Amino acid sequence: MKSISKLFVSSPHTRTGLTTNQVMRTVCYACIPGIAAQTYFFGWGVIVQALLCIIVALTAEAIILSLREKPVRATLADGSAMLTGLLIALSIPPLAPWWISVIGVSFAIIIVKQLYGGLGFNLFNPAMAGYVVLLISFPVAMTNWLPVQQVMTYDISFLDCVSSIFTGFTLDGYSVTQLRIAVDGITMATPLDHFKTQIDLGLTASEITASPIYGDYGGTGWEWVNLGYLIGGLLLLKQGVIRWHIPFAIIASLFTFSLISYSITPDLSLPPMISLFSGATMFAAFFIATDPISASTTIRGRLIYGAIIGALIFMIREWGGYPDGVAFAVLLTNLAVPLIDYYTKPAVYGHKAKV
Amino acid sequence: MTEYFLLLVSTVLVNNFVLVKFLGLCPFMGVSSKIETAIGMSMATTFVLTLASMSSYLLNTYILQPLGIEFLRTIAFILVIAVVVQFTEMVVHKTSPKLYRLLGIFLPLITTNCAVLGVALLNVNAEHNFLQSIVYGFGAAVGFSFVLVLFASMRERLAVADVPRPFKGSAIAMITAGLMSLAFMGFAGLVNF
Amino acid sequence: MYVLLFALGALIALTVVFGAILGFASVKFKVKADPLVEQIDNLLPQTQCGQCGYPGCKPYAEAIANGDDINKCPPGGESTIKQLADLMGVDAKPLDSAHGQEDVKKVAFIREDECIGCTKCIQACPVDAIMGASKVMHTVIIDECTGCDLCVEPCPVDCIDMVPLTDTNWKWDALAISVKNIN
Amino acid sequence: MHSELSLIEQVKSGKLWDIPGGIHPPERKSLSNSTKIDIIPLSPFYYVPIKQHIGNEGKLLVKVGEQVLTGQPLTDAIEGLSLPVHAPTSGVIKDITPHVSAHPSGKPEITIVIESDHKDTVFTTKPIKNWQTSEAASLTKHIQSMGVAGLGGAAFPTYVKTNPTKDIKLLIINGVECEPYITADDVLMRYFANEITQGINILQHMVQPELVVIAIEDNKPEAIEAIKLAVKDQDTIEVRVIPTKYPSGGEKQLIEIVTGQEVPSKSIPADIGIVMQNIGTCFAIKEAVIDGKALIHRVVTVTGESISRPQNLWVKLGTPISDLLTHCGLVAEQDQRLIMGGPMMGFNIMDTMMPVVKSTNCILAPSEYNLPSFGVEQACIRCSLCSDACPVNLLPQQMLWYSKAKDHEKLEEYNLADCIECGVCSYVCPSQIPLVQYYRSSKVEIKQEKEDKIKSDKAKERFETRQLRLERDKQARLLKHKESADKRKKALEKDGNAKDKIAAALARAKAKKASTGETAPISADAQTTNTQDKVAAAIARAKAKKQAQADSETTATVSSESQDSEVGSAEAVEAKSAEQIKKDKIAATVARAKAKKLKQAAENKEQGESN
Repeated sequence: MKSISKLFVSSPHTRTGLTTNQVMRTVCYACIPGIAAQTYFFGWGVIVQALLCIIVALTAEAIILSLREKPVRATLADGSAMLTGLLIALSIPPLAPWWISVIGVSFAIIIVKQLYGGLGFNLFNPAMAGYVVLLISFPVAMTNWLPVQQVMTYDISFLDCVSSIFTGFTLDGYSVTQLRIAVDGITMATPLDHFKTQIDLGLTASEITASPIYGDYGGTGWEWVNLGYLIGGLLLLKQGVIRWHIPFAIIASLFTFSLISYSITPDLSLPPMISLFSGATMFAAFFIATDPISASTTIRGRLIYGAIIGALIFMIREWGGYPDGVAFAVLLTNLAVPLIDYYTKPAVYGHKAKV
Repeated sequence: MTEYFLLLVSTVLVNNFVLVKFLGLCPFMGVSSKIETAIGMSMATTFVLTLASMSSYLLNTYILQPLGIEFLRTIAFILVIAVVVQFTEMVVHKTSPKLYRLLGIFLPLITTNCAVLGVALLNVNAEHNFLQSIVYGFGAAVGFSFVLVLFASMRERLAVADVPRPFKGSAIAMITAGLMSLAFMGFAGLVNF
Repeated sequence: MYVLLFALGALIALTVVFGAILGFASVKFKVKADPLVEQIDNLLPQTQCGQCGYPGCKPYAEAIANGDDINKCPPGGESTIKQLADLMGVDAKPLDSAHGQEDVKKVAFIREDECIGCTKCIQACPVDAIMGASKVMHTVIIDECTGCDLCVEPCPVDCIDMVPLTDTNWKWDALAISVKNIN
Repeated sequence: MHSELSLIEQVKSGKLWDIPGGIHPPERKSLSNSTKIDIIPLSPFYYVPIKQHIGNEGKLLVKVGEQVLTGQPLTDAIEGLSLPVHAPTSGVIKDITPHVSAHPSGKPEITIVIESDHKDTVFTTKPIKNWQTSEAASLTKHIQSMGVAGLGGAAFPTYVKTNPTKDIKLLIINGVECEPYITADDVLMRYFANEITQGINILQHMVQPELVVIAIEDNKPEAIEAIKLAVKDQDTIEVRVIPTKYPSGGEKQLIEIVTGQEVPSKSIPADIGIVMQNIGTCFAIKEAVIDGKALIHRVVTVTGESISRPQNLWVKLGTPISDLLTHCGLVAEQDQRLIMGGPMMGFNIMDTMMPVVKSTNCILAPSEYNLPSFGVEQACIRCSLCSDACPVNLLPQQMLWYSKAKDHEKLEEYNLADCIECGVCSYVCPSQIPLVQYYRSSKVEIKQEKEDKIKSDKAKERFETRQLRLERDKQARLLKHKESADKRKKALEKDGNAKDKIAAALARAKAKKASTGETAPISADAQTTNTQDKVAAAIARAKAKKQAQADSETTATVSSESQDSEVGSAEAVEAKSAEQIKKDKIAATVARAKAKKLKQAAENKEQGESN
């Protein structure tokens, strides 16, 4: 007979299979459809950025952990740093210079995550805080989105991307600005950016959306990217990694506000479908806002949290100074999370019925 | 009407006194460790700010300007503010001793809250009329209260977080305030006022 | 010149008006002494041991209300300091070791065969937790004893011991968790 | 709000409610429920803890060396919540000693050790055959004397529940048994449905409910069948099949499922007209009343993948677990875990000499593969799986924060006290945080804090009363002094000799100057002298002690203090009173504390050096 365990443990004596590491890894895997679509439309830069960001994230986390004298290997294995890196990589323009990624990811990991105590303690979504810092500090580089590959003048290879990210020029010596000249010789912007500038120039919505950068129901290419993230998000839902409340609330609230606005001023507002399938809407709804640490935890709280994000995205896109308000919306709502949680505590058993 | 509404939105969100104009940071850092205290402070400050911007407008328009003694503006405003604060302190002391103690030194310190004098002076600079002054003062106060309460609720969570020792306490609170300010930049351009 | 007079006049007038308002308010909103001492006293452990340098908990509470340090109470330990810090709105600081250290809870125990019945300990006990009369053996009422230590010194025959109080509540010994972590 | 009538009507309609959260862990009940209930052979020794229930232990009736018979009471119930225990078999009392208890802590408790004589001679107790016509009070007394306790897990004395002070509308019989692995109630229902029904009828007679509902989870079809058959002629008893979900078997949870009502926080079910009894308890009531048998045995499931013959057994209370494991064939793996109770709420057995008690329903020896234990605790990522699964709508993730921060105020705000410790939150936690453990320690800490608070309030009251008394005494003494002084004055005046007076005064003054206590002429000063002496003695003693400790710093402090005191006493102040003495004492205490600390420090240092 072998030994009897003398270890004192409190009940329960068992648990389910899903671990935190698996949760993080599953989220990374669920990004794959979106990444695939993004790579297809925006080139290999996406993959290069993803690798770069993940490496930076892991390095930054490892340095801070060793400074804090915490177990490095075990903590890195939880996958949270990798996920943060990946999410930032997917948010920034694929051909953004390498130092942009390094600054953004380091800020996210060091300031926003580790200074608050590491995994589980951060109040803000690290990826979005990192992104916002970049957006505010380097507005030009951060809005340098390439047009979708299919309308580009130049074909760029994997090595072109690597070269462009690290030196600023492709192997053939083109700069990113040159690459952005599309087939018809006009500098291409993202659909949301384009819409904003054109509206300011006095065009009506229907005139603007006639441009080739808008597809059937979203921006050209962007609609597929969003669809990819939607599929990935549904997979996460099915796996039980995220709950439906937050994505649903975001999409519903954004759609409702767009619809109202569109039905009142159809000439000045983005059509609701384009709103949903452009920019980072789906990415935010399923992958960013659902970050459990910085999101609300009660059921009512999650619905409120999502609804506020949706409303803020709409507000910033419609009236604000930035074309895509996703990152700001998430950060702003992160601010309110402790308050939301505080006021949406569910009624505990035995406290409802006051006889 | 729209104009006043936009002025309000602008002062609350876009030109938030704390996070964008960086006024009133002392009570923002000092009275934000508990939600209840923060709410109390918010109410006291709202009261003081609105009243102070109103009375300073009256003082400026009906006493200082007709007499041509605008150079006394700062000293006169401070006088008004001090009186309003003192008055508020007495009221709070009477009505809510608990809040009075929780606010402690910060209640009299509203006097030196630069947001208060800031509102009064900015009102003059922007040549707001009476109603605008009130809305501006009130908006500033609401913006202050809004971020103060949010900040307090976040700090309650921070209190139990595993923050590295050098960053514990005020340091991490400052960083949080910075990140809040970062988030508020999202409102930039929302209302052009 | 006139401007100067105006300015002076205006300032004086303002001061008078505002002074009147404040004067009125101070009468109207007069407040009696605040119940802070009571609240502080409620947080103190009431051992009445005097290790803080005051004769009992109430006097220390008064002293705190008047600005004394909050870290002079060893029986209360860190938790009391934390609560006091919350109440007073100041930062918690570590226990002032000049006043002793936090210790396990103890009660006095009289070795009864050695007791000569001098009643000195009875006079020393701040909470009347020792029973006995002159020339007869004394005993400690354990439930009433606060473990303040004040009876040990006066005893001429050193028959009083401070024995650690066994915890009645088992605390689900959290040790096991840390054991798990190491593995 | 529903009226009580509609409550019964609603229950009768067969409607079921749902509880929030809950989980579906693998059941693994088929391991042990396929065979009949076996009887374990007699053990050589039985260990009967005298307290096996919630409440007070009884008064011992037996002595070491005494011969006892099977079912003979070993203790007698005393005042308050109390139950007797009975001898599980006949034999000799070997010892009455602390022995490892059937408690998570394993803390030794007073246990009666019986050496079996292997005859199992029965102690005859009178059954109550005519229970239908008996008074409820006498039945209650009988059930108490037979030691019947709730066999569901908490072992709450049954006689309290059979004697409710409130009007009871609904009696729920709990046959849910929602914990994985355990099948004790399942097999009991299968093979003893009629006996259980008799027990229920006795309960009906005693409690007089309008309706009885027997709730059974739908994963026990055979048991449902058997019970339905047994109660088919009784129209006041309904069998309610409820969906399988953990923790449906919790008392409050089952009430919510069956009635849709919640037992208000800090209340008991009887407050809303409901009483709940466990299946096993019904059987024990039947045995106690109809057969006159005390509660000395119960069904225990011995199961788990490391048990070669998992089964249900009739086990005599007091049987050491090692005998059960030997009987069922434990094949231990490395670091084999043994659990008393189920995997969700049971506790691990660290000593196999732990006896089976009234609340023991299962001995579980799981394999690591089938019942993975907890790994390294990771950071909480606030995924809120726990709050989604919590059957009482708590927010475990918040409570974890505050438990770690020891913020008891917040914990109470988040209703920690309402946690039923079902373990669902820890079960679903992806970060493998032993949440329940945190809550349990916090609960105890809060309890301790409250007890301390009560104690300190009492101390405060006593202190203040004492202060008042001292003050009063002082006033009285002063008054007395004044009176006697007046008297003296008058007496002197009577003498009318002014010269004498002056001479006396001069003499007194001289005496004072000389500062010799003995010359103090008047009786009023005697006390002062006495006090002075005392103080001097105390100081001398303190000095001696301090010097003995040979600590220069401390000595310095004390001697300076004593100098002060001497100056004080030279002035022969009458008010060298209690207050002054007290101050001195306090100073002495502080000094002592300091000295102790220094000594300790020195010791530590020595140790450090010697290391």
